[in-house]
Amino acid sequence: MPISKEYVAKRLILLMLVVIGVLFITFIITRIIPARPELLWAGPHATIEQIQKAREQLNLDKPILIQFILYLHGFFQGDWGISWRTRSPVLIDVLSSLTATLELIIIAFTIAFIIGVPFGVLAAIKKYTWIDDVARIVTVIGASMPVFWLALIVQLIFGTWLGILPSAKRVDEWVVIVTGFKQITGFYLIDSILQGNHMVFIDSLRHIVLPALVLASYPFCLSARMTRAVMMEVSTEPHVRSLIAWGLPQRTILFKYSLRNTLVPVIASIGLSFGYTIIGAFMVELVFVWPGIGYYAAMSLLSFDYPAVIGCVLIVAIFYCVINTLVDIIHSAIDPRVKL
Amino acid sequence: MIRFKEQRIILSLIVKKRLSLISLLIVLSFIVFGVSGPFIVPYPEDAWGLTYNVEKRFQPPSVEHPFGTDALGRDVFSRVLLGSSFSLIIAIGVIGLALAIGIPVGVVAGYYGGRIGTILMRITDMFLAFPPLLLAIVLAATLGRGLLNLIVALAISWWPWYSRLVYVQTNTVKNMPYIDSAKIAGLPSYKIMTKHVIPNALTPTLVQAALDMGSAILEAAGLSFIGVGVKPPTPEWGLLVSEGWQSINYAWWIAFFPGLAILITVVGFNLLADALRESADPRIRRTVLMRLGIKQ
Amino acid sequence: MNSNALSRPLLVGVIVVVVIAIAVGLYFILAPAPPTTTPTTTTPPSATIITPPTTPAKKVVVYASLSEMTTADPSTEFSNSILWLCLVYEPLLWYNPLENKFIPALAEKWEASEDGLVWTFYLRKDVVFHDGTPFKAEAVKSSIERTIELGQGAAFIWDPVDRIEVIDDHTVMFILKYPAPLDSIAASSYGAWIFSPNTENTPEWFNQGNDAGSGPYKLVKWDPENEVILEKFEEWWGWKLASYEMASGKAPDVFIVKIVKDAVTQERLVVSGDVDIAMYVPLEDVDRLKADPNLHVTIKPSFQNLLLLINTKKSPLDNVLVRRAIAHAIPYEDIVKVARSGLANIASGPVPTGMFGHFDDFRYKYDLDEARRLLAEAGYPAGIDKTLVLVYTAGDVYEQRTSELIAASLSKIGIKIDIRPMSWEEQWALAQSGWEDPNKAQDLFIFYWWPTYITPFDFLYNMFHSDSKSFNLCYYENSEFEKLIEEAITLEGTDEKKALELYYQAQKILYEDVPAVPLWDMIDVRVGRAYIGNLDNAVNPAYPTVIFAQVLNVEK
Amino acid sequence: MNRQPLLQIEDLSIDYIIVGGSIKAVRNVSFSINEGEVVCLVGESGSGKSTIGLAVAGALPENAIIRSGKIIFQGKDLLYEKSKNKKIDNVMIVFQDPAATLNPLFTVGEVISDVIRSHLQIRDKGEIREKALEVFRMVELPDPDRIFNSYPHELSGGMLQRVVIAISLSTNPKMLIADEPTTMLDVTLQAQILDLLLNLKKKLGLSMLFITHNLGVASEIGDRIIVMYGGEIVEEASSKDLINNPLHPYTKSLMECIPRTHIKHSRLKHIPGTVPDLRNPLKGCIFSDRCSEVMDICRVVKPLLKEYSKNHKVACHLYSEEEK
Amino acid sequence: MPSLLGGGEMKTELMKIKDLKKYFPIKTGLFGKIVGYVKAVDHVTFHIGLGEVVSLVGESGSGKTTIAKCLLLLERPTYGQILFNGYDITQIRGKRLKDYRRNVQAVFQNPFLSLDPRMNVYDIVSEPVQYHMKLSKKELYEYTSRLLEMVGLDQSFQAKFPHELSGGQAQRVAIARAISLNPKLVVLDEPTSALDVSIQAQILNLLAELKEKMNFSYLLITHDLSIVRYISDRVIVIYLGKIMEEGPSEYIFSEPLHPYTQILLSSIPDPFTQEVREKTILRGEPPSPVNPPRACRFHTRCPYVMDICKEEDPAETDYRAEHKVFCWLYAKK
Repeated sequence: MPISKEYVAKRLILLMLVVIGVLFITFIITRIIPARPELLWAGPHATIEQIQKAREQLNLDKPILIQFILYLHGFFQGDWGISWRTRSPVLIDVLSSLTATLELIIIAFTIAFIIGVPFGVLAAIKKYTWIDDVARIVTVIGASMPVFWLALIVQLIFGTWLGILPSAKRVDEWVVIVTGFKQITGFYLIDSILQGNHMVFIDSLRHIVLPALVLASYPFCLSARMTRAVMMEVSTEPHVRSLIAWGLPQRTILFKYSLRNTLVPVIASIGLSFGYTIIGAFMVELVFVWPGIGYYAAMSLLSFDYPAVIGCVLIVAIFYCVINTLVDIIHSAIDPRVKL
Repeated sequence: MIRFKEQRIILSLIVKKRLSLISLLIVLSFIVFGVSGPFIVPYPEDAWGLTYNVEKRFQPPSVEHPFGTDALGRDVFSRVLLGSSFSLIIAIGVIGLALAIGIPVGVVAGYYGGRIGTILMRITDMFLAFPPLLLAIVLAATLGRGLLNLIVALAISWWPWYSRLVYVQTNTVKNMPYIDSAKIAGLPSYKIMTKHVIPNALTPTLVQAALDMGSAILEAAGLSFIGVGVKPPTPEWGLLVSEGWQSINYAWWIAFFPGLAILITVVGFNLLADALRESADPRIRRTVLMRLGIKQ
Repeated sequence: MNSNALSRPLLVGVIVVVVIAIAVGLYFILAPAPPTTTPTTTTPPSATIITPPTTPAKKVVVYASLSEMTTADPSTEFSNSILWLCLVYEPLLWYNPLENKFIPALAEKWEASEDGLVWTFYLRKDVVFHDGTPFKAEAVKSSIERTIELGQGAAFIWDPVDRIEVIDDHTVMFILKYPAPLDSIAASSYGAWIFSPNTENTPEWFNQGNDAGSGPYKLVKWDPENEVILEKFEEWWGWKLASYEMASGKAPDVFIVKIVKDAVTQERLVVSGDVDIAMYVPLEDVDRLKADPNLHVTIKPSFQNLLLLINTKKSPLDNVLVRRAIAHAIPYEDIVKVARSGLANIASGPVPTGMFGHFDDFRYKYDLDEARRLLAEAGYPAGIDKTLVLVYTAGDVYEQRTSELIAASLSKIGIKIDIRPMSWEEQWALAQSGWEDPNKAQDLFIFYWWPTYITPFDFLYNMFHSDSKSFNLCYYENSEFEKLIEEAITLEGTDEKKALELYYQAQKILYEDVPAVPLWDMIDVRVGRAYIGNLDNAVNPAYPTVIFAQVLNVEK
Repeated sequence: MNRQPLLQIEDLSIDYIIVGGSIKAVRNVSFSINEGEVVCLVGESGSGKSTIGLAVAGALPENAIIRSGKIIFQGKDLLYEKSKNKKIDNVMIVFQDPAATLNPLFTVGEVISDVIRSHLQIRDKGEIREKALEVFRMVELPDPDRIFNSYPHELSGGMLQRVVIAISLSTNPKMLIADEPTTMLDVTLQAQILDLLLNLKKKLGLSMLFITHNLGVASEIGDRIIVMYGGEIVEEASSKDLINNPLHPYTKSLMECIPRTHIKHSRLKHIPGTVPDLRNPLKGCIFSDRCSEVMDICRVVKPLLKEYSKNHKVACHLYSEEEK
Repeated sequence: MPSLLGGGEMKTELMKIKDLKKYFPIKTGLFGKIVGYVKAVDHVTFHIGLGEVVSLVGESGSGKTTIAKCLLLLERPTYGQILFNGYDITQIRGKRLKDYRRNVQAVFQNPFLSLDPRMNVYDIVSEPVQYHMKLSKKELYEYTSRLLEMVGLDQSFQAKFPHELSGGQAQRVAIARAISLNPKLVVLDEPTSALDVSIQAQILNLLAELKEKMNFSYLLITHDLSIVRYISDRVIVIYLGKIMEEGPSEYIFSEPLHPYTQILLSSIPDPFTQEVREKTILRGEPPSPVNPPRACRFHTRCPYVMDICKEEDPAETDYRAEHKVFCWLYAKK
């Protein structure tokens, strides 16, 4: 997997451009469209003088370009602004809610791809059987599912009607206090293992099951469908037919050769589905009261807390960019024709 | 053994055909309901949210109200039915607007290339760097709630996909021998562009766009659910689910049926896409192909 | 054909793996742990799964709040943080509006001069702040002066105060510019907190999660987005008193305010026992919850009310007849049924039911014929051809339902309404523009009000006085009305009867002028687990959304 | 012919299942190949020649169904063996497009190692590599070490085809199926590959089923030529016989179609019409609708492949009457 | 039957290609820096006579298609002149270009790719006519029908779309379109290599027939020497962007001079001459056009290579009238 310096430079420059571009677009949207941000900042009881002071604080008295440059300047020094809603630094807010989302997304993605890819493979090699037909129907339904609705239904069934799984929050406060659980990494499952805290581990596992499954539904169906479709395409390609003709064992053909060919587009789709999944996470977090970035962003949006909104958009965009880079690197590792 | 295998293959082909038929049926009925919705709703006042009925609140599904009634005593069935009209408007609006921006950008960048093309595509890439929908959410929230704002917000986050697709297609078509043969016939550039490049480059995009209507409905519903979409009492499906959420423990049907309507409609579009081309999520697939430099 | 040979084992393998995974998952997730719970515990069904350790457990009470916390500065905070400020900080007095009596807090006794201009408070002696500083009169002076100086939030309540004099360590005297009910002011829900003078006392310091209070609970975790954790302050003077109505021997050791932003989830959590008290539940479910033996539902009037503010400066609403027509075209009963499931009183004037200054004579009659007649008289026999814009705060289901009902009903008399959900900030910014150009602003505004301290003046001044640019979003100006309430407030501390009469006259003017249509006065519902005793007394309409944790009897 | 042929195909029929029917790609084909013999299957596109090659190699696409017939190789029925999932070591295949034949994600060495490992049961890596390098040298590949570690995209077309041949030879097969191995190559490279294959045949005594559409190539490499049209064999003869004395009208006209480098033509013959529709093949002779010498019987009765002279078979009514 | 070969007499020159050069830049990196050139065509000079059939023969990568593209003005040459009727056309635009287009047409390798899939046969064939000649609807219809008739397609084909045609039929449509403006020169870029043998013969016959009737010049670009022999008057053999040998096809086939031509000829499998020929097999692969060998480009693979071949480019040697060869073996020194 040769990665050239040029590629690294290119990616870094690209990341920089994306960050500035995203900042620029979001900044423009959020500064131009709401008529008077200083009113929001100064709060409902502000006097005229306070509003004027707010204008100065927010640099609103300066030309828009200067405002943007000042913002950029602060941004690269780690000053992402102060949330108008919580009055705490956006960077801290964003990072603290990010771990909750990551825990959810990582679990969802793991479920999705660990089950999804083999499921797709199975459907592909069982082409022309009921397994394939069922897989086709199940995955098309899953990929068309409005995730927020699924969340509601699942919550209703398992949380309210059956009452077997908790349907909100990350962990029971009571357990946290009783066991003296401390956050270290912010990932409850990891933290509880690190502390040998059996109760918190099980409790947070119980809490994460429903949201993670709901969130996993889309990437799962996507990866299964993608795998199935690509696998079928690959299996008709001459380089696979030739291996069959040369009498290699089917196991080798399937799991060594075809699978690697299949993984190239499948992994690319993982990167892209990340984008959809994070938006899915917005809704799932909203329904399951999961204190993640999606929840934070939704709340910030609804109360026009623009520094927070820009922060959220940015962190998500950076993540998206990083994931895409990762996909490129994995791609180049799999495919020797791709030189980075 | 042989006979069995043959029958399995034939059966599978039939299932495939059946599914395409079903999908066609779903999509057609969605369009029919969407167009005729306002004229055939059993309780038009309920559907438009112009009335309420205190006595009829939270009635479970019955013959009179097949989907039950909501918190204001309105017929959920009527609202879901009329919702198909709004979903249709949103889908057509979003896709249409996105195409209206995306096609010129893609065609110009693809056909003329050069510096203008590069600049246009870099701008497109910048928009594509946003995770899908995030931009739409921010825009929709900033513009304020409303049908038109929702459509604009979604279209703005959507057009770069089309412009990229059209760009790739235009580039492919531009290098096809039949374009050479048109050049050799001496046709002027504008004629080649209008008669050969655009029709050939756009057909796949337009088919794709038609199939994307399912996704547009899904994403619009998501935005409405978050609370940045249409405003009440518009019977948009996402908003209906969101309203039903308030009383889901008490009256599950209010949120259930509109969600089911979304699901069925989107399944219809996706199955149709499957039937037209063996595909995963069309949105994902086309970008994967673009990334990998494979032409469709 | 040959694919069978390979894929059969593969299929079996996949199935086996999935089955094992599901089995293990189910075991972990569903299998009840060995019941080592103490026998007295009445744990909810799902809570049995988690076993508390046998060591003497702390009593933890989780209270689900609908909105996130705002700021932590006791001088300037004027919003949701009241929820825990009431537990961490103390004022000089508490007020119980339902019995119309004051409860001593940091002040043991107080007295006012005849003319109502000089108020003397005698302070409690054995009080220490959480930082260890003993409480003295100087703290009262410095706290209130800081609040006045910062001039934010509810600082306006101290407007009558000319100066504060420290008589001795435990006596403090307020000299007023004009007569005012300083006892009410000192019991205000905002801006009346006393805090330690030894702390840094900067907004930043407070917002980092520090507290300088003297109350029964200390702030130990400040995560305004998600949760606020309070821990019992063992040295609080109230625990030591033999009988004090604001303290209980079985108060929780830890009190957690958990932000749960929707009522459905709150309901689910309180039913499952994941939270102990829910602030809001879907009102349709209240009857069902009442029947649940594991729960206790507290229903109390609240001094929060909902009004429809009318833009009195914009045509056609500048015509009083049109406003009256609207007032008669609103289905008050239906709104209360639909929006609040009956858990509200139909409003009569802007002062809420049960409060001092409320009169029952100001209800409009729902009468569409009368409304049509008025509209015709105003010159609109066929209805109004302009669509009126009604704004409400997005996400509030009560406001939403109320708005939809109003819109549906007004359409019957030919008034078309465009309902616009907005964020509060956006809504308020739009409304502010009305003072510059009323035509740019909304036509109708769905608006909640609740008092800072308990006086009708708070309602009447803020919403209808032309000096109150922030909240007079009817843009209403009436000098006669303004004179009446200005006089009434000065008399409140000394001549209650006369004050009441003036308030009556003022509200009569509003009734006729219809700058706003009061819709309903809220009845609060709090749902607690059954083992949370004395919940009824932990709720006080003067301090909305607060649960006075120190009075709870937790039987857990 | 007292010896048992190496490969014997009996009454082979293959269909492809498609939506709304099936393509009857190969119908009742029988022929045999002796040890050390090169037999060429010649035909235009759609004649079914490649399908037969794939069937022998056991690499038919999934929607193909073998309706009838046997493929007997060294006395064993390959179809039966395949269905029992046994490996067939002694038949290997070379495809048309060498660039597409090799998986782009794997080095040449990985593929050949896997082939050697699974066929020769060699476990030792060094030994496998030795074997691979040996066959590389056998096909005259320069710098075998470098090629072993190369990816397909790093090699040119001619080299790739040699690699593919090397892979096919690595299992010491008795028989090689070559499916249009030179079609994608330039003439000079085609000559190289043909030369190589002929050398290998001589050196290793390899039998070959060589599939091509080019009669010139066929005559150059084949001992025997089988002409196929529309999924059926129309003529079968030794190369010389066939070139010098073609019997079937199709073979004749095919021959006349070919422009010749060494003779100047004024006009080329051509066959009117288009290839037959194999979803509904003609009832009588499959060539009857394009044949210049068509008779009434041709449209009704299907002519059988019959011996016309020694080692020269033809399926045409023109000859059946005369002979009998 | 008159021979296609007009005999040895000098023909009126229709087109003259002088010193044609086409380099394609290779760009790389973030900023598209040019790191080298693909030297597709390097100083090529030849001519095409009126009514003459000239074949450009070479293997893949020899630059023959690039020459065709330059001639068709699909690519503008890097250097050199293309004289058509005495005018240099390399930089023409506007009306002159339109005139030129009318006179120079082309048929490409894959008919399915060179026909717009969204147009029916009638539209495809009538499109150039419509643009270049102002005909009434009826006239256009008649004209088009006549064209289709000429290529052997009847009325029923007019409404069909390319995907409904067989390969041979589609190529006929392409030919009809190419001849619709009655051009002076038709460039045939591998016109039969995508077709089956029986169909190939049909198309070649058609082309020969049309030439007889209309007296076009053909520039045939192909790697298949057998069809060259059949149709062309003169053959130009090209290797790695340079001409190796040029001469009347009689001579090239009966007495090839250049070693490369000889090898090329001997490589063609011919069913009828199999036993007599002694084959020369060319070893190795053609070098890359990015870094072509210095001096004589064939020296790396030439069986008769001499020292001078590696040092100096061979000059043009006129072996006999119209038969030129670029090889040191024949240099008159």
